This record gives sequence, C-alpha cells and structure tokens, in this order.
Amino acid sequence: MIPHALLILVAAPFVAALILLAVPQRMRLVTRLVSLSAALISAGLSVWVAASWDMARGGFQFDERYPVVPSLGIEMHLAANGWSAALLVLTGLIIVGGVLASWTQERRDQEFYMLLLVLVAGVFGVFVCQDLFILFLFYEIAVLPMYILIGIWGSQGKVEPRGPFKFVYEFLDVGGREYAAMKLTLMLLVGSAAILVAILALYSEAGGTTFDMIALARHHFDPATQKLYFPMVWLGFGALAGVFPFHTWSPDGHAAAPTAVSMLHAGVLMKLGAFGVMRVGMVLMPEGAIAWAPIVGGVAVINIVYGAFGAMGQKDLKYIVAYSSVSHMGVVMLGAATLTVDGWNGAIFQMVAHGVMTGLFFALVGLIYGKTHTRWVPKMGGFGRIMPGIASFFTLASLSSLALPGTAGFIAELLVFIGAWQSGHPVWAVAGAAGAFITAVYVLRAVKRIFWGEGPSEEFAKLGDAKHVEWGALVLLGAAILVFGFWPAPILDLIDATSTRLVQALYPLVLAVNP
Amino acid sequence: MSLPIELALVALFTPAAMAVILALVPPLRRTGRPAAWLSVLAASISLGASVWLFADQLGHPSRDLLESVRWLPHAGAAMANVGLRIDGISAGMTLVVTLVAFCVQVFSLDYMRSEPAADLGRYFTYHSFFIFSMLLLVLAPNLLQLFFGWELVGLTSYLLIGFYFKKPSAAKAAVKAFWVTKLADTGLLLALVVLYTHTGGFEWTSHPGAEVATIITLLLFVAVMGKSAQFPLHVWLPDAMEGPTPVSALLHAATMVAAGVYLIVRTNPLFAQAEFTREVMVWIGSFTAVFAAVIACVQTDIKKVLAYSTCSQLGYMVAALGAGSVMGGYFHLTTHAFFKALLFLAAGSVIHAVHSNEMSDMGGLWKRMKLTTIVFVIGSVSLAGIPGLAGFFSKDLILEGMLESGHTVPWLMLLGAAFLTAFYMGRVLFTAFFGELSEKAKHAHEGGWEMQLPLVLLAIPALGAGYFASRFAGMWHLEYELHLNLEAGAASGLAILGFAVAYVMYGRGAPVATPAILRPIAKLAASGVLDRFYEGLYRVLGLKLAGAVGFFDRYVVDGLMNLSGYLALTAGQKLRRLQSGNVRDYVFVVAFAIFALSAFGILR
Amino acid sequence: MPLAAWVILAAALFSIGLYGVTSRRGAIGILLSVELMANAVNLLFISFGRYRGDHLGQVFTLFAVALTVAEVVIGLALVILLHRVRRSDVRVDEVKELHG
Amino acid sequence: MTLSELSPLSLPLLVLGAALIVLLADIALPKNGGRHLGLFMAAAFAAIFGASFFLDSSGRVFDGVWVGGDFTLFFDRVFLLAGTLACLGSLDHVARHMPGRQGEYYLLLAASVLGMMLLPGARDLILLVVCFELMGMPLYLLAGWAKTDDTRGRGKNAAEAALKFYLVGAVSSVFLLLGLALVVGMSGTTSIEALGHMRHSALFDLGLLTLFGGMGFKIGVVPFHMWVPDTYEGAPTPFVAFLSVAPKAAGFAALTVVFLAGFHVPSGSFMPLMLLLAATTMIVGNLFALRQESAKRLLAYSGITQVGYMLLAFATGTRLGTAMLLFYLLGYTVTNIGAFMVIEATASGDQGEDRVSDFDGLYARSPALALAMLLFLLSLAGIPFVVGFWAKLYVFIAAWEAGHGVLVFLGAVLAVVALFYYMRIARAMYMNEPKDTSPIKTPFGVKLAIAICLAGVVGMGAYPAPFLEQAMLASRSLFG
Repeated sequence: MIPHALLILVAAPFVAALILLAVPQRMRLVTRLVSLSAALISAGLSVWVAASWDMARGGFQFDERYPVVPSLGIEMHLAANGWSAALLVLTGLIIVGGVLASWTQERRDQEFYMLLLVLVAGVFGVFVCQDLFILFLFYEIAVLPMYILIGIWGSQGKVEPRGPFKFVYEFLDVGGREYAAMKLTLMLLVGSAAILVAILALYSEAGGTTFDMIALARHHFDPATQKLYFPMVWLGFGALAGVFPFHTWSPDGHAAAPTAVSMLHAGVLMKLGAFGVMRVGMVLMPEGAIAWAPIVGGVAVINIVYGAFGAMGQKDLKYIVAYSSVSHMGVVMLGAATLTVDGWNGAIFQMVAHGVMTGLFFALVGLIYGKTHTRWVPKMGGFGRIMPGIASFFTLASLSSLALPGTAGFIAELLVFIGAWQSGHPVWAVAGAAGAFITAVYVLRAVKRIFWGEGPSEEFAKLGDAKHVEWGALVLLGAAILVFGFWPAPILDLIDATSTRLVQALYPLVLAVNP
Repeated sequence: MSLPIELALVALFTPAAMAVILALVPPLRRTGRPAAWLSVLAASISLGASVWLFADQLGHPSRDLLESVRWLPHAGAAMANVGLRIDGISAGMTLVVTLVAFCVQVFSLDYMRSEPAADLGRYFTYHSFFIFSMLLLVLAPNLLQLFFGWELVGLTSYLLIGFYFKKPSAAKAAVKAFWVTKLADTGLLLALVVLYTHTGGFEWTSHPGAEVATIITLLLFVAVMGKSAQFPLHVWLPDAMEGPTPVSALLHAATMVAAGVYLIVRTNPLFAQAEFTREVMVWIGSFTAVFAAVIACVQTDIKKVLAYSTCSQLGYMVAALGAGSVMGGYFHLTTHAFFKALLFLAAGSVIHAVHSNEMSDMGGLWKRMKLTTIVFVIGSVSLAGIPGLAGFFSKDLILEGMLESGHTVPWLMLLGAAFLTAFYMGRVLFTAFFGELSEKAKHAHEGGWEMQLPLVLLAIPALGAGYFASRFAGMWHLEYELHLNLEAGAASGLAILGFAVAYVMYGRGAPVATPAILRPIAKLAASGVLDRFYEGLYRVLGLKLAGAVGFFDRYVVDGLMNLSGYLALTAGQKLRRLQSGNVRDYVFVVAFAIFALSAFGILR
Repeated sequence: MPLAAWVILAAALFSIGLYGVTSRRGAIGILLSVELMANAVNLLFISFGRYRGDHLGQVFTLFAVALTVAEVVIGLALVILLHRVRRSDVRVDEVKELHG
Repeated sequence: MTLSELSPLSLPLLVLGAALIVLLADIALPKNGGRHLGLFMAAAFAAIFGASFFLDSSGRVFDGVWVGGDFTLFFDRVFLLAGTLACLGSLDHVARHMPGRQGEYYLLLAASVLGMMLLPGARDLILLVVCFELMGMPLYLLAGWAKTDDTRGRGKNAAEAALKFYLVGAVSSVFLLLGLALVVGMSGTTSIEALGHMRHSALFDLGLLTLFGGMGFKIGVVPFHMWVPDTYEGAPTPFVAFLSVAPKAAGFAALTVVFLAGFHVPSGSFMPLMLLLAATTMIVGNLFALRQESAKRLLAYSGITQVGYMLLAFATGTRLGTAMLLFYLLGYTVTNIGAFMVIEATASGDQGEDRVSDFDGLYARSPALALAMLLFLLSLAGIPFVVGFWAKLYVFIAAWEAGHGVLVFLGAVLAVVALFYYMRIARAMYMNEPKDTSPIKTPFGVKLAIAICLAGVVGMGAYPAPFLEQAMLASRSLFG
C-alpha cells in the first residue's frame, strides 16, 4: 500500500510544474526529464491503482481526505472507483505519450511543459476527486491552460468567409489560433457556468453541509429538481465532450493546438466532459437521467453520424481527426444514455479506447505536420514510401477508429450498441453501426490519400520517418490499442465492477425492463 | 488440455507469433528472404499441426471439443469467451486453410523473388497474420470470436490487395474491398447485438425464436454477401485481383471469401430456424452463380475470369446452403478451395512467365510450360465438374440438394452456370495454353521448384478429394451418398458440352474474341454499371453530403456561435457611444436614475 | 406657512438647481447650481425640524453647510486647475477628451 | 469621558496622528524630502495594520454613536492595506510628477483613509455623512493630482478626470443629503439603530432610495457609474488603484450599516430593485469593457462588473451574504490594486497612454510582471486557485441560498464573457511581439506593492478558509 497514492498522483505533475519554474530556461534536457519523470510517476501510480484496485470489494478505494473549507463542507476527498482507475491509466498513457511527442518542442518549451503538467494534474484530479466542488475546481484547471497552450504554440489557420453569416467571418479572425483558443475557452467556461449552478443546486438541496458526492448520492433529490438540473450538467459537461451543437470549439481547437495539446485534449480532456455527465449527472440524478436519456441518446446519435460526415467533408488532416473525435465522443454519450451495464461499460471503455486512439492520431498528425508543414491532405500522397512507420501506426489508429476487432475501439462500440439495443432503442444501435461504417469510409480514404498512391511529390521526397524519442509515443499508444483490443479484460473488469454496482443501485427500473 | 486443443493452439499461434516477431523487429523483416523462410517455416508447422489434428479427428469423428476463457465481463460474470472449438467442421477447414496457405507461401517464395527485401518481408508478415486470423475464425466457439477473425481476415485482405500501394489502382481496389465488406459486416455486428440482447450470449446454438432468428440470419447473410461476393456486393472481388496473384489464390479464391460460406455452415442451427432467409439465399446464390459465370465468359484478363468464376462458385455454395444442403455447400467449399487455389497459382505461374494478365498475350504455353498446363487442365476440369474429379462430387451434391428441396428454377440456373463454367474455362485453356505460341510466351519457362511444388501439392486433392466425401460427411455429422442418375448426368453432360463449344470457338488458335451472343453482356460488364452506381452513391450520399455537413457545421452551426460573439462585440462597440464624455450627461443620468428609483419606491 | 409649502419651495429650488447643473456650460454656473440644490436640502432639513419641533434639522443643517462649503472650495480649486491646463474658459461640455 | 473610553477608536486615531505628523513634517522638511513622507505614511499604515491585531477595538463610543467590533476591524484592515499599497505605489509617481508637493498627497490620502475607517462604525446619520464626505473630498483633489503646467496628456486628463469625478460627486452628495433630510425628517432621529424600528412611509422610502443613489455613486453602481471610466483613465494610476477599491469598500460598508444593520431593507421590499441593479451593473460593465483600448478604462468597466457581483451579495441581505461581500471586497482589494500597479509599472508613459497594446510582449520584457498581471486578471475573472474564484463562488453560494438562482447563472455566464476581455491583456502579454524590447524598470515601491498583492491573491486563493472565517466573524458582529 502506498500512502497518499492518489494525492501524489495528482500532485506530481503540479509539483513538477513548480520545479520547472526554478529550472533555468537553457537547461532543455532537464526540463524534459523533470516533466517526463512527473508523467511517469503519475502514470506508474495510475497503473498501480488500477492493478491493486480490489475488484471484489468494489466501490471507492484508496480513500484520502484533506479539509479545504470546512465551514462550507468542502474537503479534498480523493478516492478511486473502477471507472477512475481505468481512466487514470488512460491519462497516464496519454501524458507520457504527450511529453514524448513534444520532446522536440523548441519555442518557450519550459512554459509549455509547465502548462501541460498543470493541465494533466487537473485531469487526474477530476478522475479521483469525490468532492463535487473540488471536482469543479480541477475541471477548470484542466480546461484553462488550453487557452495559453493554443494561443502561444498553436498553428494559424484561416477560414474563408462564406455562408449566411459571412459578415461575422469577415469581422472575426475565424480559424486563427487566438480565435480557436478563445472560442474553446469561452464555450467550455459557459458550460462550466451551468455546471456550477447545478452543483450549487445539489449542494443546497442536500442541506448545504457537504459537497461530497458519495454523501450526496445517498440523498434522494426531488425528481423535479433532477429533471431541472440534469440538462445543465449534461450540456455543461457535454460542451467539453463535444455534444452537438456545442462541439464547434473542438475542430478549430484541435486543429490549432500543438501536438501534445491536441493529444491531451482529445485524448483525455473530452473524456472529462463525458465522465462528468455520468459521474455527476447520471449517478447523482438518476431520475433526471431517465427522463432525459432519450434526448441524450438522440443527440449522441446525431454526434456520431454528423461528426462522421463532417470528418468526411474535411481536407485538413487535423480537422478530419477532430471531427472524428466529435463522432466518437458521440459513442461515449450514447453508451452513457443507455443506462445499462453494458452501455456504461462501453462508454467508459470507449473513453479509454478513443483516448488512446486519438492520442496516437494526433501524435502522428503532429509528426507529419512537423515534417511537411502542411496538413492539407490533397497535397500529400505516397507517404508510405518515405515514412513507413508513421503509415503503419496511422493505419492502426484508423482501424481502431473504425472499430475493427483486435483494436480497443471495437469492444467499446460493440458494448455500446448492445447497450443501446437493450435499452429499447434499436435505432441508436443501427445508426451507431452506420457511423462506424462512415468512419471506415473517411479514415481509409485518408490513409489512401496520404500514404498510398503515387508520390510523394518533389518537395516531400526527402522526408524521413519518425525518429528516436518520437517512436516512444507511437509505440506506447499503438501497443495500448492492441492490448486493450485483444485482451480488454483487465481494464474492462475494473469498469464493469463499478458500472454493475451503479446501474443496479440507480437504475433497477431500467434493469427490470431489459434484463 | 487435450491433444487436439494443443495442436490447434500450435496451428493458431505459430503463425501469429511469427507475424508479431516480423512486425515488431523491422530489421529482421527487412532482410526479405530470411523473413520469408521464417514465415514459411511457421506455416509448415501450422500445417503439420493441422494435419495431425485432422488425422486425429478422423479417428474420433464424433468428437466435439470446446475450450474457452472469459474475454469480456458483464456484471461480474462472463459476457463472452474466447477459445477453440474443435469438431469435424473446424478441423477440416483448418486443414484446408493451412494447406492452401502453405502452398501459396511456398509459391510466393519464387513468385515474389524480385520484390525489394523490405516489401517481401512485409508480404510474408501479412501472410503469417492471415493464417492466424483465418484460424481464429475457423476455430471460433462463438459468433463474437468468429466476427473477430472475420474482420481480421478482411484487414489482411485489404493490406494484401493494397500490397502494391504505390499503384493507384491497387490502392483504390484495396479501399473498395474494405468499404464494401465493411458495409456488409455492419450486418454481422448488428447480428451480434441482436443475438446478445435476445439470448444473453453469442452462441449460434441458441434459440431466440423464429422471428428473431430471421432477423439475425438476414443480418448475417448481409455480411456473407459482402465477404463471399454475392450479387450485388460482389463488386470488390474482381478489383481485388490487383493484389499479387498468390494472394488472389489464397484469400480471394480459396479461403477468405469462403469464410462467408463457412459462417453459414457454422451458424446453421440459426439458419435452420429461419426459412425466409434460406429462401433469399437460394435465389441470390443461384443468380450470382449464373450472373458471374456469364461475365467470366467475356473477360480477357485471366485473373478476372478466375475471379468471376470464384464469385459464381460461391453462389453455388450459398444456394446449396439455402436449399438446406449443408454437406453440398461445405464440401464444395473444400474442393473449390483446392482447385481454385490451384488454378490461381497456375495462372500466377503463367503471369510470372509472360509478364501479363491478358490471355491474348499467352497462347501455346503448352510448348513451354508442361507442368503448369497439366495442373491447369486438372483444375479446370475439376471446376467444370467433369465426372471423377473433386469438383464433380461437390457440384453434383449441390444440384441434387437443390432439386430435392424443390427449387426447380434455381436448379436450372445452376445447370446453366455449370455449362458456362465449362465454357469459360475451356476458353481460357484453349486460348492461353494451346494454339500458336504468342510473342510474349516465346521466352516463357516454368518457375523454380518453389513454384512447381505447390502446384503438384494442390493438384492431388483437386483430383481426388471427391472420393473421400463420405469420410468427411461422417466427420461433419452430415449425410452423403452418391447418386448417379439422370439429373447428375445432365450437369456432367452440360459441362462436357461447354468444353466442346469452347473448343469449337477457340480450339484452333482463334483470338480471344468475345462470342457474338455475349457481346451486349461484355459491353455491359465493361461499362461497370454496378460500379458506377456505387460510385454515384458514394459521391452523392458520401462526398456531397459530407461536404454539405462540413459547410453547415462551419458556417451555420458555428456561424451561430460566432454570431453571438459578434453581436456582443458589436454591441460593446456601439454602446460605448453612450459614454459621451460630457459630464452634464452624467449628472443628468444620475438625477434621472434617482427619480426613477424614487418612482419605483412610491409606485411599488 | 404650512410644511407642505416649505417642502414645495425646497423642491422648486432643488429643481432649479438641478436644471442649472444639467444645462449650464460654464463651470462656475454649475457650481452655483449645486449650491442652490444643497441649500434647498438645507431648507428641507430646517422645515422638517421646525415641523417636528426638535433641533435635529438645524444641527444637521449646520453640518451640511460646512460640508457643502468644503465641497465648493474643492470645486473652485478644480476649476482653476482645469483653467490652467486648458488655458481657456472652462466650458464643461468641451471637456470630453475622456469618453467611450 | 476619559481617554480610555476612546480605545475602540485607537486605529483611526493612530491614522490621524500619522496624518498630523505628515502635515507638520511637510511644513518642516525641505521640499526635496517629500519622498520620505510617503515612506513614512506607508510604514505608518503598515504598522497600524499590524497593531490592529493587538489592539482591542471593540466597544461603543460617544453613547453608541460609534460602535467598534469585528466588523469595523475587518474594514479597517482593508483600508489600511489599501492605504499601504497606495502609498508604496505612489512613491515614485508622486516624486516624479509633483516633487514639491508630496506631503499634501499623502496627507490627503491619510485623511481619506481616516474617513473610511470611521465609516463602518458610525451608527449616527450625521457622523455617517461627515465620514462619507471626509473620505470623498480628498479623493477629488487626488484625482486631479498633476502638474499644472502639463497642458498635454496626463495633466490635462487628470484635470478632466477630477472635474467629472467632482461634479458627479457633488450632485450625488446633494442627493445623499436630500435622502437624509427625508429620512430624518420623517423619523425624527439620526440614530441608525433606532431607525430600524421606524414605520415606513412613502416619503421615508423615497428618502432611503435617494440615499442609496447618493451612496451608489461612490461604489459606481449602474447608472451612477458614468464618472468611473473617465476618472480612472485620467487620474494618476497609483491613485486609481486606491480609488478603485477603498471607496468602494467604504461605500459598501456604509450601505451595509444603513440598509442591513439599520433598516433591514434588501431582505424586504427593495430586493427586486437591488437585484435588478446588480444584474444591470454586471451586464453593462461587461458590454462596455469588451472593446476598450485603454487598459485602465478596461479595468474600470471590469470594476463596474465586479460591483455587480458585490451588489448581488449585498442584496441577499443575509448574514452569509454580507460575509461573502466582505470576503469579495478583501479579495478584490488585493487583486485590483495589483492590476493597476502593473499598469503603472508597464504603461507609465508620460503621454498618459495605457493602451492594451502597451502590454504587447510584456512576457519578454518582464516575465515576473507578466505573470503577476496574469494572476490578477485570472483572479478578476474568477478562475480557481486565485482569490477571485473563491470570492465569486462564495457570492454565488450566498445568492443561491437566498434563492437567486437566475442571477447566479447570469453571473456565472457573465464571468465567462469577462474572461474574454481580461484575456485580451493576457494575450497581448504572452502572445504578441513586443514593440519595444527594452526591459522594464519597476520602481521599488510599485514592486513591493505588487508583491504584496500577489501574495494575497495567491495565498487567499490557495487557502481562503481563515480569511473567510474573519469575514464571517465580522458579519456576525454586525448582525448580532
């Protein structure tokens, strides 16, 4: 037993960020090593937590409490359930991959790593924190560094003014990195305003003595309250999960963000949103969730199909991946909306699967962009010849994206579709499966256009494959896709232990209808 | 763990381990021939284990072994297992797969000799992986694992068709194959969902009720249509010939495309509950058999002929299974695997020699390539169903089953297909192997022993497999009896007639002209109506719609978001004018505000 | 005179002052108007005090007068300052460099 | 009456003493010694601040006309803190622009602080209005504190700022008196505690509202806010730092004393009006701030927005709400002074320019200043781990408990809008290239002030509990 494991896990990146403050700017290797060791400490502890989480006992384990504002009942209560454990592992993987992928970051690297670490501390915090209020705090910490990360290290794009609101596009610098950063921040924070209101409502309704979610879960909230505040939690957190129509920050944000930031953001941050909907919305407000589930699921289906078509309509590689995230997060939300054990297993597993997959995707896109300085797919072609390794990993990520068995994506989608059918919505399952097919269409088209066919053209002919440290991120994430795809049990058992317990406790009605 | 399980594990994981090693150790893979030999070694171990397994199974025909471990959890218990199921059906298929795969790999050693070392390594890595995936499918104890293998073989197919990925046509063909089969596989995925929801498991032995069984089997059949190239989802198979010829032999003739048929054989308990589905199968199968055979008659590319032939033969199998003749379907699958692999490899040998796929470039090869010609004749005759060879037994079984189940019209269609089969194979034979020696064939010669050995190995079962039909039937718990009656004679007669017609038309060294009667069909086939239809669908429903969604999202959904920002900013700018800078205005506002407050206070 | 009359008188004075503040352009004029308003309030204090019969109003008025005087002094100082830096007559409606 | 009876007034008296010393020293010292007066005043404020932890200042003085307790103590500390920071920040500015008249500056500042410190304890309307004016009048003069021969830029702007401030202020004072006249006239007493039991009549209510308007001027609540941006932009920056927080706190202290401790008004009849004003203030401040080019002006409008949140806390009328208001004021004090001090350090060109674009590339020129500014901005925006977050959150909690959920939502969303314009400065600092790459030399006093503010912002952000406890205590002492 490691004492204060969760605290160390959350604090390690934060402390590393503080240490970086004291490291001189010119010591680039030290900067990287400090960041990497913090990432490794957290990742290692995550794996340890997942490995030593007692499946038989279930519930919340590794309980730690530190008072913050006792007079309001705010305390830093850290504990991990199966979901947390699984998502911690994901976050650990992605941050290690992210640090490795940004190893060659030159400009203002120290601050870059600091912000990255602060961000990931927030992510870890959200996953293990059981105090609603502190959860919100961590959530904000996870969201805000994005602004600077994109604003400073992002890449500049330009969107041609067209459409019914052309004058708006002429007025705003749409597509620019500052625009993207600002849009992302504002949209997510408006979401968090809604969350805050819902949190205060729950706090106040439960007597105004505690923010502890475990204690709040014992309180039976008035159904009318639940129905009123569930959508706030859904849309508030959902904005981060890319719920339609509040997903528009995501393509611009991901496209503008630097590699590691896209990895973290699409890889774990979007999961915070979905996790929040489930952990706060569906667990604390079951009746609200039942009332809203048809709409949540319906919107999720829109996300899946609309996101997939959106991805197909793009020519910019990062936008393709970004829209695919919108689509895949729809799968997560769909799984959540089924309110069944299998659906929830699938939803959480999809978070892990999509996290790893999209992390890999963005790492690859970053590599390609770093070499070619273009993300414009029509300019590419025949890259398989000059960068076979990148091509292989890209194909692997694509396969996971289209839910091919043997990759993590398959198990997640299968479970979600089963959950959808069980919950009495065959249409969701059919639409979801159709989404998987559309995904196959656009990802393979992208693979073909980038890596296959004739080429590469003159200007790219001399480019090479990934180099040394960069392989680290690729191999790590690629291996995770395959391991989770071929042998999901270790992670899925964790998830299942928690989903089962929660669904049986919260949704006996749903269970009774669909055994 | 019993011996058969251990053997199956060896057969399954030796190639898997080899694939992993080659994939993870690029320096080894890039050595080329050593990597290839390692892969062949793995394949031969796998083959050895399969032979042993099969022999063992022959000794215990009624044995049905199941060994599995928990794979997916559900509420603390098992949702799905993975494991091995070894009975006559899977043991037989294992042997077929490993044998053909082994032959193809050996053949490739010579055929692919001129490839760069790195590509050669990649090629054999895919091959090793294919054996693993196919056996995963074959030995699956439940539908979920079967699907798992099903998709993995689809993946290998995609990778191998796209092996020459620098060639745009190959790239296109690979992606097309994947898209079409993936679209069909959506059916299988949904079938899994429905099956699990209604039975709580992925077992094909379950009884979900006739209605649900019909839904499930229809969904399954959609997947089968994709994988086994049934009309109208067959369009990917001819294009798949872009891959190297040994690949066509292994995946797109002998084993992978037959997976659909194997699926139906395996899940027969479900199909047995769904009469409607079987009716659909009969008609689609028969139609595909005739339709593909007709198109095969007008092709000039030797591989395309064989590809359509495969399509047509798969139609036979599907129709047989629809008619309830499981033995017919499965047996034809087996024999077809041998003679079609043989034909493809022989064709590969020819292509290797003349460096062309066009039959017009061949001609008179008999004078240069004796062995190839002999085995090609064996394959053709067996395929055409001339009595005495393997194809005869299985085809006869199918036709008989069809008639027995009362499907007269499909029976007639299949008979027609039998005639056409003989005709187009005769056409290939006479134009490519006999007659005048063509320009390109002048320097043709047989390949090395690596190419000759597999041809001989495969010729043996193509000749004689039929005589073991009753033995196999016992293993498969199926009925088999050879009836030599008029109906059987009709098929044989038509086959001979077909060869005769082909001889009359092409026997004297005539060019590979399309017979006049088939010209309209040739035109239709050349224009690719179905392909164009799909392409149009893809352009309109796919790209156009995607473009529209992209625009809508960028300029309308996001436009509204941007609009709100714009309005706030503009309001901020416009409102600033209210702050005039004139202090008298400020004082006025203060006074006015206080009066307003007072008014509120009084009127309240 | 009854209380109401005093109140009305005070209100009238106050209104005149207010009108002056918002309409005069010269700074001195505005200061005078403010003073007028302040005196209207003082009148009100005293009238209420008389009406209630206590000295509270007068006490308050004394304080108010003192405060108002101080305020006007400051006002005058500022007007002089403004005059110096602008080097012209102080027309308050022309002093609007800071706006928006 | 013995001297010991005055012990609750010890803190204001000490300030008075310090002010007198400055007055005398200013006369006695040579003209170029003015800088020492500033240092002395800063030290005196700081010392008195320290003394506040040892002196017992609770008790009633002059038969309850002035009542000391935790409430006054809390405010005294806020004012002393603001005074210390303002003196420190002004040292260089005053010495540079008015080297000959430094003593007056600090004397006026001390006088204003004295007025503020007496305000929260006042329980008599006459004392209240005297304190209010004692606080206010020096501010007019300080706002116009510039070289009289400086006819361009800064000097001219300062004069304009002062004039506007003064005119609006003078009219507001008259309205304040008018309100008092009505209230006292209708009730016949000047004791605030006695007023609480009065029967409300139309004129009485009229008086109260007018009174509120007169005080609302000082805190800059919409629509009495129009002087704020002009004055902030034109007046000397270190003084604006003081002006933007201390009078606001004092104004709220007066409002709280009169309306909550006295009449219990907001919890009753005027609440909808207060809420309406709070919402309007938040919205108007935000909208006007969006497109400002002057950093000071931007912060001025942002300050108006902040007043909206404070007013929301005030409008709850509860003990909890008042505690949250006090905490908000404390947090706002350190944050806003800090932000203005950074502006002073960064954009102190003699042309009176302080554009947002002056912050371009501040990161490269002075990383420490940039980081400090970033933290202040985040605090203003209400982002976690800096004090502003807790301040907003506590206000929201109080407002929620009082049943104003809609306003909480509005406030939360508007906080996001506010982030947009705060981030404009952050963006300029971190993402734009500097026009002038020379490093910034920050005067010692400003540096120290920024450091203190930063410590407050981060410290209270990391561990707000003890400060919240103090605010709770203060609130309790007022409500009993």
